[in-house]
Amino acid sequence: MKHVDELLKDVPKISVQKYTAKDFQSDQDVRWCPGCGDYSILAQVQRVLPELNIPKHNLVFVSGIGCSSRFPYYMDTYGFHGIHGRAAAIASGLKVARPELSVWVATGDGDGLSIGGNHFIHICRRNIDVKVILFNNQIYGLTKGQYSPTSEFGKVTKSSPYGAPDHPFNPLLVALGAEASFVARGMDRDPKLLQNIIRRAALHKGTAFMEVYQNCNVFNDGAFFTFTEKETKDDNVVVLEHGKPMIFGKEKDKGIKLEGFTPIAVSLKDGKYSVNDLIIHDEKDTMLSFILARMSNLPNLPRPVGIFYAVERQTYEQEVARQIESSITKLGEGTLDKLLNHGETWIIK
Amino acid sequence: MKHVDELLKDVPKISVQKYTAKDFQSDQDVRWCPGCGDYSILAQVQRVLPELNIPKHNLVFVSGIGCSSRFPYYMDTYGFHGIHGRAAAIASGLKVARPELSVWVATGDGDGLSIGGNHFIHICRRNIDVKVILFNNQIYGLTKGQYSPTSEFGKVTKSSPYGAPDHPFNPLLVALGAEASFVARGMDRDPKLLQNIIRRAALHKGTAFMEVYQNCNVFNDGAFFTFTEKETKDDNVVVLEHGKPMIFGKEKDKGIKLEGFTPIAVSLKDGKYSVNDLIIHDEKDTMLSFILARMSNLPNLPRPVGIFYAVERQTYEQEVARQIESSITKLGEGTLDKLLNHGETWIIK
Amino acid sequence: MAAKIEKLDEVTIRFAGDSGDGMQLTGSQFTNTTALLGNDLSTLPDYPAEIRAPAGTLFGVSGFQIHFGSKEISTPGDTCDVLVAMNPAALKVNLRSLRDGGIIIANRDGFNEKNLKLAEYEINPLDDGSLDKFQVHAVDITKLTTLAIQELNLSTKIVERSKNFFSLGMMYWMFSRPLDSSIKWIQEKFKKTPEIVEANTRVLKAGYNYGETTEIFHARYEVKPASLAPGRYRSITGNEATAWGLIAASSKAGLDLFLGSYPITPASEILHELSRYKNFRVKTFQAEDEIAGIASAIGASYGGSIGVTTTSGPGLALKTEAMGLAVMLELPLVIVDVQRGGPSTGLPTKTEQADLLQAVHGRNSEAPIPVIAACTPAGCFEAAYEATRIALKYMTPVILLTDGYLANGAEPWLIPSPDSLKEIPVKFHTDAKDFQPYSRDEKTLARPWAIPGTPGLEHRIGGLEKEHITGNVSYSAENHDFMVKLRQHKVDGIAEDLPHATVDGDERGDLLVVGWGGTYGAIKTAVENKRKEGKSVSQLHIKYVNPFQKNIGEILKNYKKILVPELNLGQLALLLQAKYLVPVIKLNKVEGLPFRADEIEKKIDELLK
Amino acid sequence: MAAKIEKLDEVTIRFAGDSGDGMQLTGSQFTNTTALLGNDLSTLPDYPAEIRAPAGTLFGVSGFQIHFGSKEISTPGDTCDVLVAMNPAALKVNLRSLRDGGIIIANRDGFNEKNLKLAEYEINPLDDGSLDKFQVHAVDITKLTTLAIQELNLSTKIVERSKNFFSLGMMYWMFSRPLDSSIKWIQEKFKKTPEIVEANTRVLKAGYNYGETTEIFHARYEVKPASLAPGRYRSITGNEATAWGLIAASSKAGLDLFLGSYPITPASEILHELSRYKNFRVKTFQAEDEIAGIASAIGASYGGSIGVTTTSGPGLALKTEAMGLAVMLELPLVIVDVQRGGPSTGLPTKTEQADLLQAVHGRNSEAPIPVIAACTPAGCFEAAYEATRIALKYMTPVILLTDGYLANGAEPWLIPSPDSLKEIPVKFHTDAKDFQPYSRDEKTLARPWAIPGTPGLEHRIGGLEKEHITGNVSYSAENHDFMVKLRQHKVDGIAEDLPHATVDGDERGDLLVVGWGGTYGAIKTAVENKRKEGKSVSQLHIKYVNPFQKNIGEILKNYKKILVPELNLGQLALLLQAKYLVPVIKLNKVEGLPFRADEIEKKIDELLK
Ligand SMILES: Cc1ncc(C[n+]2csc(CCOP(=O)(O)OP(=O)(O)O)c2C)c(N)n1
Ligand SMILES: Cc1ncc(C[n+]2csc(CCOP(=O)(O)OP(=O)(O)O)c2C)c(N)n1
Ligand code: SF4
Ligand code: SF4
Ligand SMILES: [Mg+2]
Ligand SMILES: [Mg+2]
Repeated sequence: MKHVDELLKDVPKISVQKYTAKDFQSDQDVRWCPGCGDYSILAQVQRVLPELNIPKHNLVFVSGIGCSSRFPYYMDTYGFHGIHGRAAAIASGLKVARPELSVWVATGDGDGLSIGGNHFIHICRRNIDVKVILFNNQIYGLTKGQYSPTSEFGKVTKSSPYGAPDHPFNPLLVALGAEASFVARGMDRDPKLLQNIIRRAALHKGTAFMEVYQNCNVFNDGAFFTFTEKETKDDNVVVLEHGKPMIFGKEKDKGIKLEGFTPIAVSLKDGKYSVNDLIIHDEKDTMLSFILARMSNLPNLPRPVGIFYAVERQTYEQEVARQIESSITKLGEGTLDKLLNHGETWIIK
Repeated sequence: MKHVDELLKDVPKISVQKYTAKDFQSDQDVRWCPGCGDYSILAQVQRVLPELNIPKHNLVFVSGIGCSSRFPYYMDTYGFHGIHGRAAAIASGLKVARPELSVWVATGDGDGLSIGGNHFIHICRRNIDVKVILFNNQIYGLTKGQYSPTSEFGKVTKSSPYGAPDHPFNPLLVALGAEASFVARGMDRDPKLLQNIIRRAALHKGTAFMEVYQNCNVFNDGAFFTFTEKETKDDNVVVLEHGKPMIFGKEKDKGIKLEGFTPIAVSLKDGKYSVNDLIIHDEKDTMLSFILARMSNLPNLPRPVGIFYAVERQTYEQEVARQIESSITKLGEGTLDKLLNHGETWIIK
Repeated sequence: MAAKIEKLDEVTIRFAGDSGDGMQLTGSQFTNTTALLGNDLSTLPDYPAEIRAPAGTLFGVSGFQIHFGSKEISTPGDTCDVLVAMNPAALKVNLRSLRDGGIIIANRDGFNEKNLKLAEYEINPLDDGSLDKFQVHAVDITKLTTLAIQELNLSTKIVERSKNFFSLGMMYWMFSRPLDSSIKWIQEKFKKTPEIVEANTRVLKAGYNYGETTEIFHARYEVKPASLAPGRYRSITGNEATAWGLIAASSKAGLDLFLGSYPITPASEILHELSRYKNFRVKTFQAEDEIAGIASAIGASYGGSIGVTTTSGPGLALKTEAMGLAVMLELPLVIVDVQRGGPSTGLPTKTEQADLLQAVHGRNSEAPIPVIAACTPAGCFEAAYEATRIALKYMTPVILLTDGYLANGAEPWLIPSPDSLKEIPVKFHTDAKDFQPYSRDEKTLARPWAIPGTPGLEHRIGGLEKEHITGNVSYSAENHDFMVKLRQHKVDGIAEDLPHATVDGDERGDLLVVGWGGTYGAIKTAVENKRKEGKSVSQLHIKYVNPFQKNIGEILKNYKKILVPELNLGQLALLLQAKYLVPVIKLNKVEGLPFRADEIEKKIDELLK
Repeated sequence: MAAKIEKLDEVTIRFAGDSGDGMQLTGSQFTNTTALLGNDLSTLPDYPAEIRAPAGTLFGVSGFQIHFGSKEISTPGDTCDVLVAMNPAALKVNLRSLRDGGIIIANRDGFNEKNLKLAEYEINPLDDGSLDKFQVHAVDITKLTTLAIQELNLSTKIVERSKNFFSLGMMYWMFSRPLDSSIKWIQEKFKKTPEIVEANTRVLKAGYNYGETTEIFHARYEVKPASLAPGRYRSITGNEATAWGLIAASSKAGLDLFLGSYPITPASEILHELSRYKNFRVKTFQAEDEIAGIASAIGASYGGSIGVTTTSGPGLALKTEAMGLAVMLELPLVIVDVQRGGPSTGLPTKTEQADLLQAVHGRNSEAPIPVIAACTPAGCFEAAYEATRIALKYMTPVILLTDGYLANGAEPWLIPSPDSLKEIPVKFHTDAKDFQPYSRDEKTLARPWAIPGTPGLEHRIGGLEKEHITGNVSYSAENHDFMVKLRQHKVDGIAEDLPHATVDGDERGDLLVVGWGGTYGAIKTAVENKRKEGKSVSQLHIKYVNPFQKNIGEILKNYKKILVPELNLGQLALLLQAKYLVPVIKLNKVEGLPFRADEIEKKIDELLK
């Protein structure tokens, strides 16, 4: 049986040139609403990709359905706009079939966590090396404004005129509960941070989950402004940096410290606490990642962003490949003759 | 519009008699394999129910498909054997429609966590007051022995002759990641503990998740023997008790202590550690519940069983009912006339 | 100086602009005012799949067509008489629907260089004579709007958003409509922002006055009220009517309504609408996916509510396994499919009729489900009501098919009196004596509905084959054969309950045009037009697609030819041929748009020449 | 003392016992040995939905029937000649399939009081004369087994589990079969537990010797080898054959095979089988559900593998939305549906043919997919191969229908030479010049397969309507109409590629029996029997259900009557009537069991009298 490489052997190999962001812009008109946060996410991906030196033709963006899921159309790579909620499953098949490709998923809070929740937790546990960007705008954009599984309790939307009765998911906790090996949170309006996350995710071997706060200026405008706007941002966001203490505030004068397992915000100004009292972020600490992820559920705390968790563990497709190789080593490459004639047969004359 | 109560008003109310376990045995032959762990789970449920004084006719058991999902047939209550993976969704609809019923789900590791994973995490986050018993035998029983999402990595089964390439779910972590308000683990072979868990779950207001280790003696015999058999049990299991230190061992001479966020097993015999060093279990401590749930993923630790987590938070159906009542208070009970004639109308003569 | 007023029987207007231009709003305001005046009318919104596609682009054009008159109106109009085009893209996309000699009202300010380029015009069509066969009025709408409210000192964004009210005002003037209903609406809608109320009201009036004062319009028109049956009316869309039909049935039956649904275009408005009626004890459960939508509805039905689930084609596909469960359980359930363009994601905001075979055949094994189709926007009320009635009477899931055109289209609706609605008697089984969950009503073959909470009736149901009478699991070969046939028989037997189908036109003749669903208006118009010409053509519109009414076969025999126009590749045609073995002629169009009457007329001509 | 040896042309034996009694194993051992002897044969396993239902109960009975002979064998046999009954329940459940005068071999030890009660016998049927019309041999199998291995000192559980080998040994003796193949199998299977090898071998021999030494059996039989075509044979079940057909196609095409699947009875064995062939680079992905199964397969196809997904009815229902996506994407994909009893969970371990309409029509909108049906267990190989070939050649999803009977049934199979298999030429598109993802091959209308990893062909596909040639998203009305019709046309066009259908029997006549799928053998036997009686009856068996082969309509015209026997309520009948407008007579049985030939014969007699 020929392997894909062989089938493509006549194709002239293009030497990997130095790409620019522009090289990743497809010829399709971008059809998001003017002002939509999706534009920034697209831009950051296009900015980071050139650094990675992955040949364009080895990149695939897979998506489901939603505004965010239009993403692949705008990337000048291979792109697959799937059906609602199934991007992770499609991407799983593709990556297992073709481990040499760099496979990315663009999904929304509805696509990825409502209808697609099951595929999402399963890709996390399997640790298939797919990079999942979840555009969290806490609303169903494409269907014009129903609440989503990340919308806050009591949110008034078209489908919840009296307020959403659902307690929302914390996407990071869901991913961690499913034992994702890479978990991060970025924001459309913090390009640098987002680029950094995308870069790290790209380099991670295994499922890399990125929640991105994304403003839907039509149906849920300002949902994250506390965390993204200049005036409020510094006091309401704490950026996680591996090995560094959790400091935040306009003046860098506040920090996060643990009381038991509960993070609390403390001032570094009044001399009661110093940097030494603060949590030192450790991307490899599973339990810390849970604590930090849960901070969004707790009052009076800044919102952590950045890379919460990043550990390496075997990927699903590596094990599949290993089994195949070891079987071939043991039994030899399968042939049609072998298949048809192995085991018990008899001859009639 | 009449409410169900009214429709049933002519039905003579049966005074709640004292039930015995036998009252909950239906007239259907139990068709599990002889020796299957399912029998014990059935027995414990039947034993606990009489204590709860819930009229039999207000109890409903809903299930999906699998050996375990045959459960409702054997209960002399209302029973609903659904389709594969959908029990949580069916039960959600039933409970929201009829909050006065006591609704239970019987599901398997395949039914509840493979095909039904999405409904499972969503019922947890919504905190619909349904009691979910997940029969975890780490195998697909009814379809004759394929590996399940809780089967250990490398497990050889009919569908994984070279070993399962998947990293398994830790069901408790999944539930906690989805913010379930009650999370427990029991075992088929520890009837007392299981009864206690069932009792507590029944009293809990909100989604109550119970993972039960269940021996499938046909396709996965002995999967949990280390934790259930007399010789090994005491040294490999630690029973969680709220407010009590985590002690285990045949001689009650070992305990669990935290090092950072990492639980370690220590001996209480050599004088190095005392009971005071041990974790005091607290069912209300979210982070502790994560730490304890994750213990199953770590080597050299006994397996915690019992109630990991139990906190009260508003249920979905309470909020739905509140919205309805408040709307009726404000607008009056809806009538057909009101419906048809509200808003803009005009008359043609 | 007032222009002269001409009388017209019917007019079709199309408002077109960017997705952000508020054309849907403008259209529905014009619709409401027109309805209040007593015209008959029919509307067709037509918008892109993008929420707010980039301004000025061809694919971002959003349109709203309204056909109204002093006579009976059955379609949104084949061609339009007036086209309001807010930019070049809107003109380009919609010009083909304007009749020769029709009026174009163009927002000249929108025809700037950038927009012309986006619309792929080399030269400004307002200037190059290419529109000579139309009456073109280029109005500086943006500028005039700005002027009208400059003293309010509002942001350009708000000014931009007001300009559709200028167009609306002009149209109100041109067709002699009063402003008050729209002004009331503005006041209500924007009551939290008085400056917007002021701005929009001023702009609306400015548009009206512009017509009144300037002389650029040669004529003004009057469309007298239609001679509609007397009574109280309201304007209603198909999705609203569907929601209301369900609530009405729930009210009549005295049961709570439970909707388990997952949003999907073009069905979402049913969810939105139902979620508002909390004081009717309607419970809406926005599920995590379509499967949970139907599964929760089945759970609610099991509990004694009227379980409903609403969706569109791709969602229906996901529900099929659970539909089979409902068949086996024999619980009442209403499944609403608002059909849209497919396959797969297809054309999500466009209309189509191609889910018929999925509805009738799309389940594993023999899983018969009655299928009902609504024919007009307001008719969705009756269809939803009837679907619910059948579901409850026969203890069966029922599929209601509507489509994107019906869902979004509006028409005046003579409000029925609550008493005129068929009774829906429902009795839960409560008698524990000899209770058998799969015993049956002799006539309907319905099994008893014994809901949890009823003492003494504890029993178990599920998706495995049921033993006749007892409902126990049964693997018996004979029982299975019997039950499969019984379930089919029960559904087939519903035909006994249905009124005979009736033909519009002669009872026999040269040609029968057979349709179903949203094509009703177009076929009706076409057949009536041809009958006026003396052609021997009649119309049969099928509301009950499964089972067919008992006399359908008889009717088909009475015509020399049978034409079946469908917005699919011939799905009703297939069912008719399979069942009645009569050859039918198919007319199929799958463009995401409703039939125009003239397309059907052309085919009729062809067949009768 | 050897009994006399009678020669027989054909025999049917049924092994029946508790689910735990190993009847499936006994049956398949007998099958293998019989196949090796050169008999033609056909088998029918029949087991309960419970894994190991409580011992002794009626619903816990597991059966295995084998029909073998020196002549061509097409069905597992209408009635059996020998019934091996390990307990009273097994006797009771299976007695009706035993012919008058047939042989019963009963395990007398199993007919104890408890078991008699469980089987609802008041008196022991072995003693009350009720079996007088049969030849009853009551053998103390349990006791004899115990004696045979008592010196090995094994647990009673192991002894219990060995007793089926005693029955097998007796049958080997009775039908003059050698023991060596089974002994070899025992040695292989239990190689890790030598004591079990020893026990089973001893018991097997004891059973054989029991026949040889005792005089209770009056006769011994010989069934000579059938005159099968010369060549190398193997015994194969339908599920194995399906798996192998897929691997063979992958091998011929030079592409990797990717299976995305979720276990479900009776399809799981295809997953099991494929998961073994790692050295063929077959990748099996046991997905979290059916949707992920097909979605992952589509992902793999997109990546250049042969994507396959396998399931049964309820699973197919779940896959329908994704099937629509595959239609829009025009990627190769093989969807295998091993049909089982429904609706809903139905009779999960039983056979049925009722997913045909779901396969053909069960998707939202117009989403045509070719459908192929396998006719015999071994025929699944060719059908799976052909399905894959078509999927690759036409860039389309293809549905392969098999059923529970074919899946579990076994027959001897003449191993094809690899060269005799049709070529499957596949070329990925690699030329970046003027690449257009939705350009088409002139003849097949297939679009190019341009897989990720190919430089310069970066492009985007998805479920929204595609523009002809470019594959860009298009909301154009005309394009949509064109594309809907083009997709239909492409699938219809596959008929050009298919061999003409051929009739078995006369080319015209009184009656044509038209079937599809697993009913092949029963219809063939019935038609041949009736032809021998001189009746004018022929057989047409349809392998390509969508599109039909081009000459089907012609063929139907040549017969006075058309009979369509189906294990459903008339699904092929519906399609034939719809398409060819010929009336057909239906013969429907939905018992979870295959047709018996005599059921069809009876109907033929009725129609031809
Ligand atoms: C099977 C199916 N169900 C429902 C839909 C309708 N639908 C499309 S996108 C969407 C949700 C979009 O929300 P999200 O994933 O948050 O994306 P966003 O538009 O907010 O970026 C829904 C419900 C669909 N296309 N297919
Ligand atoms: C839609 C659908 N897919 C697949 C199946 C087949 N199936 C039945 S039960 C089952 C898994 C059972 O495993 P689990 O839930 O762990 O239950 P257990 O039998 O082990 O108690 C599967 C795959 C089905 N019945 N329906
Ligand atoms: S609707 Fe919201 S999420 Fe969608 S494109 Fe517009 S702004 Fe972005
Ligand atoms: S197969 Fe396993 S889980 Fe199922 S009934 Fe038998 S022992 Fe229990
Ligand atoms: Mg969103
Ligand atoms: Mg299991």
